Amino acid sequence: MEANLVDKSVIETGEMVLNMGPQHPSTHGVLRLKIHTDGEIVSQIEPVIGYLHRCFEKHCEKLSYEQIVPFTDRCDYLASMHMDHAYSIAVEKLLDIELPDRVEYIRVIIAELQRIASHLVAVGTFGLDVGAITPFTWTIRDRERVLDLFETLCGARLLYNYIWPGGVSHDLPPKFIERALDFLDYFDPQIDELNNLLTTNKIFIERTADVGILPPEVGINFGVSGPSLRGSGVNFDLRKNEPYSIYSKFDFDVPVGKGEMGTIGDTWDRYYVRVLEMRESAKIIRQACAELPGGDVHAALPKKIRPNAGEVYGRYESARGDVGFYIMSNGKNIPMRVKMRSPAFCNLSVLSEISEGWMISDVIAILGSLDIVLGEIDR
Amino acid sequence: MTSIFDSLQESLAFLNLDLFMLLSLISLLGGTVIFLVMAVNALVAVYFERKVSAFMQDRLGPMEVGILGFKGGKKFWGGIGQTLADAIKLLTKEDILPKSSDKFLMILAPFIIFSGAFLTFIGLPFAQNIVISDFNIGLFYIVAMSSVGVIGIILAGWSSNNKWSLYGAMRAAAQIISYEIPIGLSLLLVVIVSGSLHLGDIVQWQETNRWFIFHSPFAFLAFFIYFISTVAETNRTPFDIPEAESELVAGWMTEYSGFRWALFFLSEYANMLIVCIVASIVFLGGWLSPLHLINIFPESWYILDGPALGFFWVSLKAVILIFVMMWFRWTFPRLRVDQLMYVCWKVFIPFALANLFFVSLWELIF
Amino acid sequence: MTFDEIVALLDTKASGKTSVIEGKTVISVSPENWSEISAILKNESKLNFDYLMCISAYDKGDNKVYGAAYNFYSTVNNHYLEVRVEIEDGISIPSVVELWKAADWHEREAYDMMGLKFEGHPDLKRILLSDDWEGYPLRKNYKEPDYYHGLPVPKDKSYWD
Amino acid sequence: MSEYLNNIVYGVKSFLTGMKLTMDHFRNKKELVATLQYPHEKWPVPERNIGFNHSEYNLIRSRLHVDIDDCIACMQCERACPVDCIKIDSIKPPKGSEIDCGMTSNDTQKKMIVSRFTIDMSECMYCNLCVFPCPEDCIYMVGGPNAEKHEIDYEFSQYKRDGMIFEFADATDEAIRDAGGEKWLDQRDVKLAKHNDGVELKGEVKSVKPDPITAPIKTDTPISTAKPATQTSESSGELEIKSFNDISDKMCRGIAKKAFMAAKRADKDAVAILADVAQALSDAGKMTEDIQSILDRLSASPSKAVAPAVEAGGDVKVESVPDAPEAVEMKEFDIKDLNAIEDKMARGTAKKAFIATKRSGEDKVEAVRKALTDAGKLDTATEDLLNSFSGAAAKVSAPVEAEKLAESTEEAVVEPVGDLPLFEIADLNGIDDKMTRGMAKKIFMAGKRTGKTRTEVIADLRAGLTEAGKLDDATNTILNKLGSGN
Repeated sequence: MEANLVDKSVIETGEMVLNMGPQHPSTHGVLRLKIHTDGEIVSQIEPVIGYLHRCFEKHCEKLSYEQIVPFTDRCDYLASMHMDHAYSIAVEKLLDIELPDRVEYIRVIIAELQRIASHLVAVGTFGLDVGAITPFTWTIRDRERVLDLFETLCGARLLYNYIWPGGVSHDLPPKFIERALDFLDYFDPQIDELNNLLTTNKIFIERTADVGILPPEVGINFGVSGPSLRGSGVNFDLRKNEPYSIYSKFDFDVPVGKGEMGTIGDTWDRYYVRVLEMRESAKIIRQACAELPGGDVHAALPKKIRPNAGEVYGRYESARGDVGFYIMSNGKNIPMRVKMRSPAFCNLSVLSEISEGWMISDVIAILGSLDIVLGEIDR
Repeated sequence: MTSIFDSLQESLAFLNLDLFMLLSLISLLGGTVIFLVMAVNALVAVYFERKVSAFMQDRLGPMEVGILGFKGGKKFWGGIGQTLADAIKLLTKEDILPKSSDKFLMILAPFIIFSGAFLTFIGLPFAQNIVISDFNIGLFYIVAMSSVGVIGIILAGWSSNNKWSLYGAMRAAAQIISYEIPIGLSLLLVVIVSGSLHLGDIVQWQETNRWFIFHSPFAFLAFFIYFISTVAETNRTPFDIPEAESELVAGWMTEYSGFRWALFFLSEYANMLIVCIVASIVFLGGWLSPLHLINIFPESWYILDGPALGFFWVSLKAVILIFVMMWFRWTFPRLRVDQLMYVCWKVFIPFALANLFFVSLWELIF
Repeated sequence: MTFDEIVALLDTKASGKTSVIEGKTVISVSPENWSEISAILKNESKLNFDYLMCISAYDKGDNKVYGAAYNFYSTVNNHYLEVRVEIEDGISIPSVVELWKAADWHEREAYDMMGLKFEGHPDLKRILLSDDWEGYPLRKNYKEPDYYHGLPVPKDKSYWD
Repeated sequence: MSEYLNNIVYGVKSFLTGMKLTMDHFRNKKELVATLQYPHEKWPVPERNIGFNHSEYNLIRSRLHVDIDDCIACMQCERACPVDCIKIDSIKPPKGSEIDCGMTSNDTQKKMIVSRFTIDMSECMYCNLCVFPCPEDCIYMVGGPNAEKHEIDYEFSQYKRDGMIFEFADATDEAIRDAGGEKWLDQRDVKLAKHNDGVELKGEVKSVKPDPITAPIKTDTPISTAKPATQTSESSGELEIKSFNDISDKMCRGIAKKAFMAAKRADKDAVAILADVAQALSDAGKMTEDIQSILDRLSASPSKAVAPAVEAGGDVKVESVPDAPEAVEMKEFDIKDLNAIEDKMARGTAKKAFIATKRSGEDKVEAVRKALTDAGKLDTATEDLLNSFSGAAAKVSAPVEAEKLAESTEEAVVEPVGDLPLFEIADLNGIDDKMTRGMAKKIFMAGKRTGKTRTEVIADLRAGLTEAGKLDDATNTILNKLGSGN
């Protein structure tokens, strides 16, 4: 659809400010968008965030390093494991601890399962945004399987506090690997089902292809990261570019948007990259499960985390994108400053750039394709 | 074909009231009947829809509010009483009117929409002789009445003084008015062939010849155009942009609550029933049994046909069509406004016009 | 490029305007030079830091010096750089929004939380907190207000102690 | 044009694929439905593959539970909690005291008494961090692998927020006091008082309560004056720690009790004990008229035992029963007073009888007593009630004497001091709260204009202030002062 749908020279139109949110079915949380519309056409968007601000960084200045982990859970509540992992990696960099292999493998398995779970929600809610309700329930049903696995792992379904600086809280429970592999076998056909129902549906393609195109340079300039950036053809994945854990050992591809249904970097690409990434994660999990070594997962857990003065910037490829933890330590057991670089924060900042000139319905679709989590944006 | 109206007139003659009293009495009875039909239809259809959606989404749907000891938790079809409970809840719910809304119009709008659906039922036959009043232009009347509701929709959206409602109303107006055209064209095809606007005659024609859907490839196509257009006219997914839940919170009924909202709901499902009954009468041979299609059955089976079971056949066909509508809804995403218009003006209307032309040729040739 | 090469190159480009914080792979820039250095970082083909990852405002603890740590990454050359701009309270840092659009919200957040002023920012206003908030919460000397819009702010848990 | 048609064909094809899928799901619902009917079926339900066997869980996140017998009060969990939802207080017995704090199940000798172990589950964020450091494994989340220690309990919803605060410590006050925890007990009492006050006024206005002190005193006085010096012998038996519970202010009560215990260990007799208590209180600067009067009463109370011998009939409780309505203002025996009777039936009978007598106009008390005895419903409580009223009737006959007695026991309550002159408005300045003061002064002026007596004005003040919910302890004391005319 072209932006110049309305010929201004013929029709006199005025601008109307539409206030979407903080309570709205498809703002994925308490996000408020001040949309300047011209009929159905959007001329400008001002995102208003902060409704979910929970002073994460202020809390961190009052809590010891161990106690911060549960709070990182609360940041990205759809990918809590990733937040724990990112924070732990940063702290380990600060302490420079060497981790046992088993811990790394467990972390990778868990992180990729979490990626699948998070992408399932992203894909399902995206379908919901464009009006397809059934895919949502199907994806949520599959996500439940992952959550059940995590529940056997650490008892919690959403906020795990499982990955700790220097290790993990528990070893894998009995039968975990078998169950994980069972889940993957069950999961592959589900992706095909999803593709048949939603991805290749004509209406869905009409709604998403060629909509909200994010050019690569714009994305990079705005600091967009993760699937949203890969959707526009940029092959930038920290697991490949800066292998942080043991990702260098595994063989997997980084899916990027190819513009199969429309232009490169359109909404459909951002959506489809996530679908493909689930398959890649499954690949990684299979490899990791195959060569999972033994050992004690608590070997490297420090008695008391008291790093030397200094600072560290840890990067991590979460389900949303490039999570960064900038930790400044002054030698106490309480960090002096913890700054979290939240990917969704940057991804959202590009919204008004790419959704101007489209219709309100498209804004919903674009917002869904950016896959924001307000808990992480507002911290 | 006699209507309920006439038969009542005869049967109540012994009261020898004067004409005005008689007519008012009869119309009172007829109105009650229609209202009951609408209410029951809404109750059943909502439960049906919930269950269909639930099973298509691997859920169970309402399971708890069983009646007559039919308690949920064990059987799939539990929760029979759910919609009844919801209806009671809606009726006893607080009725909120926004402070800065146009009170009069906001109160008026639901009744306009409701009466639109209500009036349509008058000319709608459920079987050979089960029709409140039998017009000789019944088809025309139904098409005309079924588009009265859009006035109410516009009023509702405007008087709510809510931007979302306004968007919904505008979209609804554009959508319903445009989709009137393919509907009219595809029905016109039937009229051309059967040469009558009287629904009874149309069914008569199908009885003597064959069902319209099998009349010719064009009629076959026309049926689908008609059916999809009616899906759009009843504002259901994939054409539910007026109440697009993820975009406009609830479209033009955002500000409504309680009884008025229940009226919207009632007329929405009534419209579904109407369009499906019209489709089954006009294209699917109305109260004729499918046995006629394939003549392998002995004559004696044709007892299944005829006025006695007519109501059964009509409602069966209607229910199947309604199920298909729900099936659409739980399968497809939603179209965008301009795409909706595209489908209407650039796909349906050209095809409908072509149909009209070719069917006329067909009639000339055969 | 390694850190040392970057430092060397920066010295050739703008000698004496950058300094390396000893013991760290961090470059410190004074606010008056920052706009020039940032332009070099972005546009110099060998550096080509096109990806601004994060701007972390920090408080040194003495109620005087505040700083902003810029973490850069180059998606082309795959190298990092961390630059620090430290200021006394009240002095403003030149904004880099023209070079990196990502800086827009990060600078707003730095202003919101730590009270750093960025001159040249299109509209520097609070982003996470409400516009009528007083003070900058992440400063070490920040005092929680007793009341917010007349609502008492619970400080202790005396209701169940 | 071909693209146009291709679009349509592709669209129709994709629609059919999708519809086939949904229809498959519709048909195979029996296998595919993933819902768990929560109240009817709870996980683990392996056959539907939602949830697994407990043995396969590392742990489970649910309510925190503490085996308090194993807790050695090492405070590790309290320190680990990121949200401070665990509060532990412990008391170390003094050196040389042979108090055994018990052994844990790991055969660790406990060195402390855990006087308090509260977990506020409404604040807990189930991070499980408190479980790991525990050296005795006595704090854990119930269910799952811990199921044999404590069964799963994830449904602990409450109607009140307080319900989410779980208290695990089971040390009795005596044990704590023996371990030298009086100080802790006092602090706890203060907190509790604060809490209860908060709970009591649920936004409702408290009804005017007569001072609890006044009632018993009036009934006691005659005897105490009659036989001043005979009690000390048996008093030590009479005087108990409970007796101090009448002291309204928790702090003072604590001090009093402490002094009492100290004195009791040195087994002094009642008078000496009371002297000690008074001493301790005045040291703490907590001595108020109320407490003074209570002490007086206690010094007098031992006479209870010998009272019956002197007074004809009536058993012990007769005089000692606190009878508020009578004491505050000498009111007639009213049908409302019968509401004090617990048993429904008995109350019914009593009221019937009361009404009857009202018509016939004979002695109500006797009639009711008779009716109840006939109905066999006359239990001691009712007996006391009626006795008190018979006493009341007597009093009404001779108010003057009552007044004399009242003065003779110099106790400081609002009680009949109508003769005192009306106090000055400046006397109200003692009230700190501005609003309260203003209100009080208004009421005072109103009363003054209508020329009311001191008692009436004070009554008005009480009523008015409670009306506005402003009648706090301080104001109450001031009013008492004014009432007692000093």
